[in-house]
Amino acid sequence: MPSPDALIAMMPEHFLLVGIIVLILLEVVSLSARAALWVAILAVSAAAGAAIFLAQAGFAPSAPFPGLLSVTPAIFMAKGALLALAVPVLLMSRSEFKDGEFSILLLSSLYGLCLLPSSDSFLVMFIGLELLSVPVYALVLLAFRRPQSAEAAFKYLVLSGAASATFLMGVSLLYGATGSMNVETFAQVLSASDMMSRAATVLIVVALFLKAAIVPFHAWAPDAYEGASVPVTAYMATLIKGAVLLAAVRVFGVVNVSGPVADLLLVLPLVSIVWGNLAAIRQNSFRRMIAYSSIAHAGYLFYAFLGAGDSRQSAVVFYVVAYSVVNLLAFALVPENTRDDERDSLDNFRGLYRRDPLAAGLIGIAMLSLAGLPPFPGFVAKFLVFRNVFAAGHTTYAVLGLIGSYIGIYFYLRVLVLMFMSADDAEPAGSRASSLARMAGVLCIGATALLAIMPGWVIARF
Amino acid sequence: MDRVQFLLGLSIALFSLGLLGLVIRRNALVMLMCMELMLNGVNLSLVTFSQRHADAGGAVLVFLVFIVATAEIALAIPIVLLLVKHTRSMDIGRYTDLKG
Amino acid sequence: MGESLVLNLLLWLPVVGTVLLLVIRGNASLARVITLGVMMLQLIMAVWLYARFDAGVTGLQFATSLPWIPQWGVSYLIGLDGFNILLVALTAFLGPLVVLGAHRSIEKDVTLFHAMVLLLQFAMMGAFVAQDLFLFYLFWEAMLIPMFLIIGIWGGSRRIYATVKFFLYTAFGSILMLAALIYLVQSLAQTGGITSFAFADLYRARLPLPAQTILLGAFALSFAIKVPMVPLHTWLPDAHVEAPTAGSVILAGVLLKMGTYGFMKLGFPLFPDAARLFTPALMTLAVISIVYGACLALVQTDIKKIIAYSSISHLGYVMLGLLSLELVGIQGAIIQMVSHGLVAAGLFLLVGMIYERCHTRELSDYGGLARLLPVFSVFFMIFTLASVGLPTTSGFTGEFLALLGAFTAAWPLHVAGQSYPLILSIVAVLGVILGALYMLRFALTFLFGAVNAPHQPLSDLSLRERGILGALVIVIFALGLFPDSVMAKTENAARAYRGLVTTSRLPEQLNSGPELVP
Amino acid sequence: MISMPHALAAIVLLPLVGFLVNGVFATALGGRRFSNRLASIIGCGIPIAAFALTVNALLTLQAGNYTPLIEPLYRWATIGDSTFEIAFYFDRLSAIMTLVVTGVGSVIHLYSTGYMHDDKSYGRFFAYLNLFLFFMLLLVLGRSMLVLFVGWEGVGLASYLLIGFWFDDLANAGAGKKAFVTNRIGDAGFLLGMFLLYRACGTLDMDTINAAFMGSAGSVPVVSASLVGLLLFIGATGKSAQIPLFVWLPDAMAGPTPVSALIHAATMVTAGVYLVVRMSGVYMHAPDASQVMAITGVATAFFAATIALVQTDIKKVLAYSTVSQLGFMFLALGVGAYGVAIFHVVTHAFFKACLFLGAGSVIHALGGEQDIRKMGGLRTRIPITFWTFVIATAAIAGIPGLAGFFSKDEILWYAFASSRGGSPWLWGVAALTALMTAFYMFRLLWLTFLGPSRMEPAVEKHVHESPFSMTGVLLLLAVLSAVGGYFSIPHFLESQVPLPSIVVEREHYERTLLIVSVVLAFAGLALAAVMFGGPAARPERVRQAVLPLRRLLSAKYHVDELYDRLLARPLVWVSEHVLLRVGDRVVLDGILHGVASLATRAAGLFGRVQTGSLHLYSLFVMAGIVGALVWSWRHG
Amino acid sequence: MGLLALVSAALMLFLRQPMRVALALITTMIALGGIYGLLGVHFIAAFQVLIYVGAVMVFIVYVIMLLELRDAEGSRRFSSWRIPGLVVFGLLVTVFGVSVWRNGTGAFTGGSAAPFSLTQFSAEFLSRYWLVFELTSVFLVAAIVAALAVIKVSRRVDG
Repeated sequence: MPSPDALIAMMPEHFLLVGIIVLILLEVVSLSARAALWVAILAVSAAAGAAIFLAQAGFAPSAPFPGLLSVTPAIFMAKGALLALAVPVLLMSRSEFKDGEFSILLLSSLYGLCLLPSSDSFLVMFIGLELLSVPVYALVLLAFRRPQSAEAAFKYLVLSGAASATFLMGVSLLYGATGSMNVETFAQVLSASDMMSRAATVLIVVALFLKAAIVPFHAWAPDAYEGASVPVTAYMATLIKGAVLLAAVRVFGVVNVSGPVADLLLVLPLVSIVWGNLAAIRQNSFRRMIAYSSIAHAGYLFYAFLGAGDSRQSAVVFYVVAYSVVNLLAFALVPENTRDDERDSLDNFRGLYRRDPLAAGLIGIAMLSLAGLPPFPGFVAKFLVFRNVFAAGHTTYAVLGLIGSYIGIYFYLRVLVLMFMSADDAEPAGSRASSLARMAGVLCIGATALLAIMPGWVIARF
Repeated sequence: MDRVQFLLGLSIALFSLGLLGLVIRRNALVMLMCMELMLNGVNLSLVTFSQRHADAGGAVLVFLVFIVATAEIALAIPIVLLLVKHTRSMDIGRYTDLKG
Repeated sequence: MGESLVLNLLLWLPVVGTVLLLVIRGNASLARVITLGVMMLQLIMAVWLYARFDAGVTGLQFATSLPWIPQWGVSYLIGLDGFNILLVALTAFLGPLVVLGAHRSIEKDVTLFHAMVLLLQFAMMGAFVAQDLFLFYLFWEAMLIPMFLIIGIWGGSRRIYATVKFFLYTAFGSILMLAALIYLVQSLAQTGGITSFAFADLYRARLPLPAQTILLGAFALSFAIKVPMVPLHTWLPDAHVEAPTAGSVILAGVLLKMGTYGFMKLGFPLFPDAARLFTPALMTLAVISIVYGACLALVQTDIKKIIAYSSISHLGYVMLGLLSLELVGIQGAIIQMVSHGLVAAGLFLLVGMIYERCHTRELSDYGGLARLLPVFSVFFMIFTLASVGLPTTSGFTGEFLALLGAFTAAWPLHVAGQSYPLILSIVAVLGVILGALYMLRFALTFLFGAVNAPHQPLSDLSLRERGILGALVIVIFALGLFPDSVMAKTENAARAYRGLVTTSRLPEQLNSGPELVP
Repeated sequence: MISMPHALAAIVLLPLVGFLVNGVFATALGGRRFSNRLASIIGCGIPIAAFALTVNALLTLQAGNYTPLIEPLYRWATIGDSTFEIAFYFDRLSAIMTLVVTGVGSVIHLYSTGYMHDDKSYGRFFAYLNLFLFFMLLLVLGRSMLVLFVGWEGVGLASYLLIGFWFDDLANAGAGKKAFVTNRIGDAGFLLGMFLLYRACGTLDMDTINAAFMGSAGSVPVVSASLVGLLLFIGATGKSAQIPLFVWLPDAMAGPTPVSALIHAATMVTAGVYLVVRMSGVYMHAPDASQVMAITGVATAFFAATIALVQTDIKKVLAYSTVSQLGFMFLALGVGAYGVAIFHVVTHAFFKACLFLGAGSVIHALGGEQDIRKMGGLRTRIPITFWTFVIATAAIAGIPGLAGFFSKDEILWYAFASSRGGSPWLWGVAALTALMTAFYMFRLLWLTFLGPSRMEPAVEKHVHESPFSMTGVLLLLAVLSAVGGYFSIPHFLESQVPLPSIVVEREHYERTLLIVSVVLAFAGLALAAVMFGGPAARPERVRQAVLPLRRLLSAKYHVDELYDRLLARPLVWVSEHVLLRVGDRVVLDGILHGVASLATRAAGLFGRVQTGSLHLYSLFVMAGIVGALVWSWRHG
Repeated sequence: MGLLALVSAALMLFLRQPMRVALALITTMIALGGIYGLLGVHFIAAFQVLIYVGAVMVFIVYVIMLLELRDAEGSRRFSSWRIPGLVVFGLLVTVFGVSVWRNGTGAFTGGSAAPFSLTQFSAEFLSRYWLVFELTSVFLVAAIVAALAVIKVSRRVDG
């Protein structure tokens, strides 16, 4: 039955699975939480390393799981990059989670993440999506430092469930129209004219929009992000979004988008960009602000679909990585506070430069990068996306999108103003990010520097 | 009316009713049940098409949906309990602490 | 190869300095020494490059070209040519002066401040030496960040408003420029078949007039904000007033030149047909800037605002010279850029020095400083007169040649029956009167009359301050008296610029648009 | 005659060295005895040396049979095909001007050592004076208009600094600023004229331009000479205080008196005249511009003279007199008598310098008093000053035999008879002005020196004759005022700038006119004697009789107020209320803030949509699905 | 059978008591099970009844009974968005219906193939889809851990 190829093809997943099992065992014998964290990091690093190694080795088996799962070096690279991003998340979770469940759930979710970019069949993709999100419902309220966490989890669960149902409905209609569960059918019927397959594509896209929080399907995101704890929000804002986008890349394949779906991909992301950036202006909660920012970034990400199909994956992966790295950087260095809502409040950043110059500097870099300003990687990513949009000939939308991105600069600057320029010298005591989180920050800044200095090299790898 | 068409219509109606339930019902448990209704609607169409194409894929997906639905409920119920514990109400309309 | 290494070193030295500063952390005097050292080294290298710069060569010198993002045709391409040699020299020259000038005024977060100054220096230098549009844009935008922090952290009471306004205003222009440059590169790739961001390649792009117009509009908006041209100028007075002295000096000295440099290096040469089409409109704006800036400088009560508005006026002359497309005017514009950099820097330094002593910027709080601070007053007078454009100072060289160019270009049109450019250039000449009016009003209230200054007794300028200003004065007079050797370095660039802008680059079959400027 | 390289450059640069040395010492060692002595030596030595060098250069010129000496110094700029060369040019005209500048300059420097003796900014004063000399020499020796312009602006700067020399009083510094700005208005015209010439001739070298216009260099430039002439004349009106830009000169009397003598009487203000003569090649082809110049000149002469009639400040009378005399010079230029204008420049330099310095001596004697109503009876107290003043007054009034007589008479004659725009009515107005000149000058003489003393007792006690450094200079200048007219400058210059021909039918009026002008001079004298020689009630009666006119004159025709109302205030008002308040703050910043608040409001709206209600969120989803599906129908 | 499912589903939305809603849902599910049975996929019908009615709904009913006592107050049934909700629902059904009805493919026509049996399904499930099976197990593990984690949290909140 399973050939060695099949075994190797799922190597990253296997590492994760091993990690999950070891963690569960550890949990059962209730060994120290510290060990659990390191096991998780080890597992994730091994998985990421395996993925990257396989990508570098050019491992491309022919159909290890015919019709269900396939891998190419590019897919391995994407997996590897995203898995590597999970390391900082784990590192920064230390301060919030004292026991091992977090790691188990995170690893399970990552397992789902790994399935998405290589799924050939909607069956696998559906499992991947569910595996990605179900543990997160639990993660959202896992820290439970305030009652709103439950509210957040419930909202997330219900709308995510609705997204799953919508996705299934779309898949079902597609199945009805073509008789196949293969993801490629989506791309094939994109330009079809019959109503049912058209409805099917629209429903699938809507479901992806829902998961990625595109206006008007975004409403769960700010609430869920705010209710969750810092590492979980970081995870949701970066990896989950990235995974959903990878799924979308998988679904769209390499065809150039046209027809009604292209319209959706033009209009709704644009609305998201503007809406997200505007709504973020008045936020006073850091996580909520990032949520709106992530809505806007989801907009940019879907813009990337408009370009030539063959460069889509590298564009999306690069954007996701650039965006995630700096987002994680910001989250890693959010100063500690005993009260979660105070930690979250932007006032917590007031005068941060005086208290913790490193954190202020790195968060500042993160904010500027999120704003898409050079020379930070966010700019290259933005450039990449808009270059594709221009190349596809959607000049007006590209310009509007850029102007929308301009709106966002203001609220990112606001964070900088608070950190560096507020005269408030009364400093809350002992409020620095934990040392592990700082380590995560350092990892992220290293990655940021790499992305900033050698974007060409990195893109060539994706 | 064609049978497939009828079943498909029914499936869509169930799906839409479920979605409508999410919009208009305030009780958290009822909302969960409406989610189940949506999934049931999807299942119906999947089974129909699976039959129509004589392909096991649809049926497998239905099977997966069963499992996922169960898991979601299993996860959702404790969350609802937690919510109720805190606000002593099943009314989702009251859970609006997170906004803006 | 060895020589181009010097340019690279010149560019990257500030980054090294920043890293050093971050490593030592906290020791203020060491930070000053390191920064000053870096700046001095940079100056030495710039002088060396300037001396070695061969005026006879048309293309790039000391060039480095490395592929950077080969997928998009982006390369790390830097080099010196006649366009940037003077501005690089100016930037390097002002660097040490800024550091020295900030010696006493910055007491808070000294290390961070110097790190920001170094980064700013890096970005400005980079924008000047970049010969690749992507690289240029990178530096162009990167400049905003340290400046944002410099104004925002060490600025005056309304610093946050000012710095956010500065940032958002300039960023708005940049975002449109980004759109335009992507479009430009795309269309070059589609029509010309080369994917490249190198200026030299982009100069070959052929675009139909509507496209040129829109793209020029986007570039011009970005550059005009930076210059700034009326009506896009309102960020400048606020930024200047709130910025610390060093910030003002850099802003006026170098940053504003970015706008005019952009027009000269990119805006007009990239879209020559649109540029010629819009010459009357842009000239109008330039002249409005001259007059408007002067009028507003006349009624300001804040001494920094006077200089700020005077900058608007002075850069109007630069635009006028560039738009004249006469060699004389172009050369004048280049000299005027440098001259304004020196003069405005000097004035801001002087204002900073007096502000350190008196802690007020209200003009009415001062009077009779010539009695109290003779040396200060002498310097002040020299810079004022240079700003007025008195002969023998650099201000005269720039203004005179720019106006001469504008006039020379406008006269034949007038003879041909099109008098509008001539009227504009006459108004610009009349702007010279306003220049004298506001600067002398400033000097009158400031230096003369009954002695009136808060915080008496005042100590006159220290040796350090005299040194800073003396260096500037020497260069100002050198440019005023002996501009020839300087202009020889830029002559080829001026020719190249004129050649690029006057040659139509419409797609082949449409190559018969009306020639607006002979 | 000593031949040396860069002789002309040495003339020009010597004062610059003086300025630098004095400037550095004055500021570095401010006020010490030693520095004062050094300042005197350098300050006076340099102009004298320059004078000597000039004489030497003149001898060289003479030896070279008056072929102009051209001495390139360096190349200022080369741009494309055009070069801007810094070169000096020495011909008869420059020689005269340079001699006047360095000569009168030297004596005034000497005078200043006495006059400024007790001033605490002694060194600074000499530094400025040397600076002035430097620029003035640059102006008269420059070959290119560019160099001329450098000097032109430079003397303006020196004038600005010297008018505001006692800057503790804001009014003095304000007067300096006014002078500078008014000059700048003229300079704008100058610049435009220069641009036009550059465009037309491709060079700024004045000899080349003249040659081009005279047609000796092949083709005549394709540009209207009148336009160029007018533009340059605008420049000249600024520098030489003609209508409409004369307003700065009376105010410029705020400077120390030697400054008034040197800059605002003898040299700088005649730069406009020099410019026109220098560009005579253009003006000869610009009848319209010449016409304008003549009319402006005569009008200025007339109006300034009327104002001078009623001034009570000793220096103001002289200032308006200067304006008036400059008007005469422009009248001469307007009718093409360039040499005559220069002749008047020279004689005027002598007698007006003498007058100013005499006035300075009076002021010095009276401890700063300048109001002639508070003088009188000084004849015996300061005799040398008195007698020199008498000679100079007689000279300016046109008493025969003295310098002013010759030059003024020639101007009147050419105004009447020149074939280039001379006309009887020009002569009429000019003659009337000459009468007034004689009258107000003798009025001044009478009120100051003759009659009973009206001095305040405290002042009267201290009245003393000035030191020799001052009186000696006065004597020298008085001699020059007396004999200066016997050297016929028009004749000397004729080979370079020919005099206009005389309209034939007016030729025989020459003797008549000569007599008329002599009569006029004496009539003025007599009138003044009658009015002010008798009891004080007599002028009072006249005053009452023409009260409205007198008021108008005292107020200087309200020109200052007019300019203030018409130009200065509207400019400030528009800048302040329209451009700053409305333009910058309301419109531009308003739009900006409007956009910003729009964004904030939109943000608020989006925030309100996010009510936290899961039902609403679901509704969004539902509506979104509907919308997306409907949208997908669009593609048929 | 279909109509029964539809009616009881509609009823779900309008019944006040959660318990009755649950009963309506059970009715719907059983009706669907019947439909599956009629379609010939008996094993899915069985699963439907076993998993949904037997497990999920029992769980829900249990919770309802648990909470019914505390949630005694007559809270309102409908959210404030019922009117727009209904309107959009109408639109949704219309749009959906039209989309599906007016399709051009032959999805609905043509004779139905032979219904496949449980053995057939099982064979395929374990051969072609064995990976899905494996993944499902991973999913179940994750779900169990998640549920346990949530329960642990609620226990912690209690204690």
